[in-house]
Amino acid sequence: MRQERLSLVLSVGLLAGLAVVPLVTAANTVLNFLVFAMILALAAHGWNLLAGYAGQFSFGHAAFFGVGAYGGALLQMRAGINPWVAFLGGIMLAGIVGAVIGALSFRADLRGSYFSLVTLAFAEVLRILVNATPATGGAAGLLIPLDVRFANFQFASRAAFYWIALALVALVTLLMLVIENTRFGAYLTAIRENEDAARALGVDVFAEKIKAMTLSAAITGAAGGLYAQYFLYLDANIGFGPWISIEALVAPIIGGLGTAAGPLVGALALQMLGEMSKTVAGRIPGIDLVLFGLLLVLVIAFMRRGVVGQLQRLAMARGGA
Amino acid sequence: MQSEGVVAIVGGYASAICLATTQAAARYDLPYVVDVGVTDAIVNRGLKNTFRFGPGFGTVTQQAMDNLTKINEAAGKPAKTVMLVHEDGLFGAGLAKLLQAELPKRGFEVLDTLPHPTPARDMTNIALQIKAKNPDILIPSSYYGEFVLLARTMQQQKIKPKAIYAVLNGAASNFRFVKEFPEAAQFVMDCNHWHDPRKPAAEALRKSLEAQGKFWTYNIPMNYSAVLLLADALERAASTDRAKVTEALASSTFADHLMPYGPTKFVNGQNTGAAPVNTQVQGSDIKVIFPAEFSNAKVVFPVPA
Amino acid sequence: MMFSPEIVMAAVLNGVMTGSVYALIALGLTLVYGVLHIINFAHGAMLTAAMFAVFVGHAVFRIDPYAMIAVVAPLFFALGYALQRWVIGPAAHGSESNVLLVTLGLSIMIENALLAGFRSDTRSIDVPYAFSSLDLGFTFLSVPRLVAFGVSIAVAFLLWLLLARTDAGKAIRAVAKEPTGAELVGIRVEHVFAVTFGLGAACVAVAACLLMPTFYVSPRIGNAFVLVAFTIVVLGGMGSIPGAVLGALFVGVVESLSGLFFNESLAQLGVFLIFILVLLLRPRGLFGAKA
Amino acid sequence: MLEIANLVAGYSGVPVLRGLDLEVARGEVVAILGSNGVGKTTLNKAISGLVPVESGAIRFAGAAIAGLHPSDIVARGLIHVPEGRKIFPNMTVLENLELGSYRRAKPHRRKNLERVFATFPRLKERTHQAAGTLSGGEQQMLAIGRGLMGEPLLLILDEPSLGLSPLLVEEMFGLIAEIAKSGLAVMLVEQNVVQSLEVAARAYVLDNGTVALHGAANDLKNDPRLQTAYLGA
Repeated sequence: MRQERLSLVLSVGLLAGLAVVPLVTAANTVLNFLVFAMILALAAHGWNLLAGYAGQFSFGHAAFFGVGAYGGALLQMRAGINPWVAFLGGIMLAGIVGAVIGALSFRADLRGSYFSLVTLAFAEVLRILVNATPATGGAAGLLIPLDVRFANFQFASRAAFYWIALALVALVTLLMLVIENTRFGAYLTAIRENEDAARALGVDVFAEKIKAMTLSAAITGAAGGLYAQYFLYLDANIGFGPWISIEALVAPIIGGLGTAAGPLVGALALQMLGEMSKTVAGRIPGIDLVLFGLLLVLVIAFMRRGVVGQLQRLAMARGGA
Repeated sequence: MQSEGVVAIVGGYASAICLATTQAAARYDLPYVVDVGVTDAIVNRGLKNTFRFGPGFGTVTQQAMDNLTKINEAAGKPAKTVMLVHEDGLFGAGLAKLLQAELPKRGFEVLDTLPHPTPARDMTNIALQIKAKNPDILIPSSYYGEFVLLARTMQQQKIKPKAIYAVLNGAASNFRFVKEFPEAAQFVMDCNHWHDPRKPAAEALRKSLEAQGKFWTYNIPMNYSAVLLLADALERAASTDRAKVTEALASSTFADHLMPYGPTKFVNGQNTGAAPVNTQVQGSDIKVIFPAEFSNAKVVFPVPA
Repeated sequence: MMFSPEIVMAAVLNGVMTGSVYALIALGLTLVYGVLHIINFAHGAMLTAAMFAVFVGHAVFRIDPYAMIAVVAPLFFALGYALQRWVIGPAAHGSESNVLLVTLGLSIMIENALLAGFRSDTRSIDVPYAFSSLDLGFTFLSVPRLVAFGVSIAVAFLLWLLLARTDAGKAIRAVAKEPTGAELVGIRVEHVFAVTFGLGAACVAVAACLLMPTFYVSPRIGNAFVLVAFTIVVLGGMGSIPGAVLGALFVGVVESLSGLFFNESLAQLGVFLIFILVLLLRPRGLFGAKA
Repeated sequence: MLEIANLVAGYSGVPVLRGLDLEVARGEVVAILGSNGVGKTTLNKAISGLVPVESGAIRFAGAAIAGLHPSDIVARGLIHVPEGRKIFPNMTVLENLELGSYRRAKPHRRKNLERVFATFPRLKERTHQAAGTLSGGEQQMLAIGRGLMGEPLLLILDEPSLGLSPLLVEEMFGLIAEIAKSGLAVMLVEQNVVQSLEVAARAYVLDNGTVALHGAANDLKNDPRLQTAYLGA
């Protein structure tokens, strides 16, 4: 089975399965777990577009997550814009920030480790600035007032919020499957495999990378916006801290780098792994992350295309037999 | 937790966590007793489920300023100038802003305010600036690591203000600091949560803990008291119904706690009796020095050079 | 705001002292980059691990932190060697992005294992000489920091000597530019890679011994230093050893002075801004090291 | 000295050498000829351990060396001076030569240095110059000199005349002849047929990964099959 087919089947199956969960259980722990997994999957999709498809490994996707989260929250609280509109505004802001950071770094022809480092630094600069700026709530953070109304992007039932998050993940997965079959997707793959060769073939590498970065940032920004609306509290470490840069990167790698199903598979796997490690190791802080790190190393060493890649290999073996 | 039949929550510690968790609990009308968690926003949002046993930020700073003024007056007003050092997060930055506004009203001149990040790699520059400005009193609000670093660097650079007067400091009323760096810790004052040293139950708890080789911290009597408070409310409510427990908490007059507070009385979720006290490191102990009715030692001020 | 010249001089001196420890951390990073052409994201976690090793050595076995150099430097050399030879090298399959991810995974593992083992408390050690200082008239110069300066410069010099004068050092330089040529004179490239990585680890181990008498350790502290070290490495030119030393002293002084004239929080921001600007405008580094 | 039997080797499963037999005797100069892409460089890399051997045997000085690590092959005295020289451009001429005895003959370093400088006086003039700044001919001399520093029993020279001016090519072959006179076995891999056959005692002509033709150099010079084999016709 081709990777795209497998991704499509996997994604549809998973999303359908996930959609019925609230009908089966109303347990808040389950829904809470899944909402968080969806936010993570969304952030991971953003990172995967840039790194998995275009080969640009950002270590600072927190920048976009934070801009999406803070952008939406500030538009809503300071400018009085409707939260739904503000959410979209946050996504756009994240896209713009992505385009600017992309333009600066790609103009300077930063590749590989250099690109990773500069994105990390941008995220840290934003974190320090937001922490020090009174307009963003400074160190005290932002508390979005509790006001449960549909028009306010706040719901009495967790299931409603969960379905919205799930729908967004479905939408982005679809977008990725579409991109894989467009010229844009082909250009990104060409850039990932060999940037200079792609340029020699007439691909406008700079423009395509900026496009990928903008879209990637917007998607991760959407994850930030969702986070803000769900938890109603933000501070600089939540929005711009290294934790989200890392989770957005570990999830697709475990799920399957450069595949449309990878981010969702990886986000669910990571979340489950985190819960399991807590159950097994008790409440020792850090144990779950030790496992994440180990898994990251193992996946890179032994299964380069993560869970999806492994499934594909199995499917091919069976097809060949 | 909602689905697991929880009736009430006691917790807190980090203000940012409190802000988020109390709001989450409010969705389910889950009674929430905050033990330590000083941000005033915790009880200022009109959440009916949230009760804070300990004093809030406003109360603590107010008391801290009052006490400082009184201590200074009692010593014949040797101190006129102050410098503030604070970590640049929620707690330090907020505190510094308040103190900057309050201190001039009480006749102190604020010479400078120096923020620093957590973790900070170096405190020498801050020490140098303190040395340059030579304030009478230094008010640090930092977490443990940075304050210890600052106190050690000051000792190193032989900088001796008339007092180091901390407010809600992570280290100044921490026995680990006193034990590991007795010289740097000597005579450091703190306005913070502390147990009532005259209550036998509190001292007994402290002894039993120290017998296990653990350091005594103010969180322990706070948390212990908050649990007692909730137990009392549960008894009086005689029910696990959340609304009844909430009501019992709201009308609580609980007095058998370990803190220097008097009977509990919640107004808008804040225990109005709650107040901080002043402590000072003297020898290898942390003594309560102010207010007089709770104190077990006399204040040493100005610090002998 | 004006300060007396004494205070400014003291701040410059302090910057040089701090910078020298940065230099040691940056040396390890730049050496690994120069030879293996990879960025070791686990550098900060290795520093933290070394600091905890020094802490445990003092708390449990009452070993002086300076004496611990003799223990942790070889230990971390061996650890670094093993990591590169049997973990990073094989797992990376020769791709740069894989190396980044593997070392990131390692840093997550190390940091959180330390968090699980030691919790998030900050810990420090008290040694009798922690507060001894020299009276220079305008300031008191802390003896432990002077020791740190001396040892850092000595280590940098020894490293330079090793690379310039010994066969092992020449083999490292040979592998850095021409691995195939190196194999054909009988140099084991994967061994040299691992030795280089081990040297980088030994450098942070020494830095840990120098920091502990006056500093504290907590599970995430290493990153606070390594982000500065990245800046220094970029500033001095990736792979350049003199660049790393000069860059470190420069950053130390700039940071110290901006801490004095602005504030410590903004000084942190300044470090990152320098980093971004150098990357965007002069990725080869300010000191013109050859690519 | 070197015996190769039925050697199959290549890159990631695609064999370039398909069953090759070859022999170099002690003190003998053997030329390996053939046009581009017939497998000459792969042969050298297989012998020196840079390319894995799939099947067949390589024996050197009486022992099987197929599958050994390149550094162990160097240690046995089989030294390969590669195509493109692969000198260390960031290091001085002296340091390059010193590394030639990294694995072998380290105690004789000083003596061998003098010998190399005697053979290549131009290197001596440039002792402390960075190798990357040398001319192409000088870099080739340095590469050979570096090889000699390890006191090889067999020296493989891969395209030593590549990219040199005709005058320098002449000089280079003169030097190789001189080195060969010292009794060292040399395997000279070249595209330059005429000059190589002047220096070598025997020669092998490769085509498509196997030996197409071999024999004494003097016989091959006049063999019409050489022309056809070499042109791949």
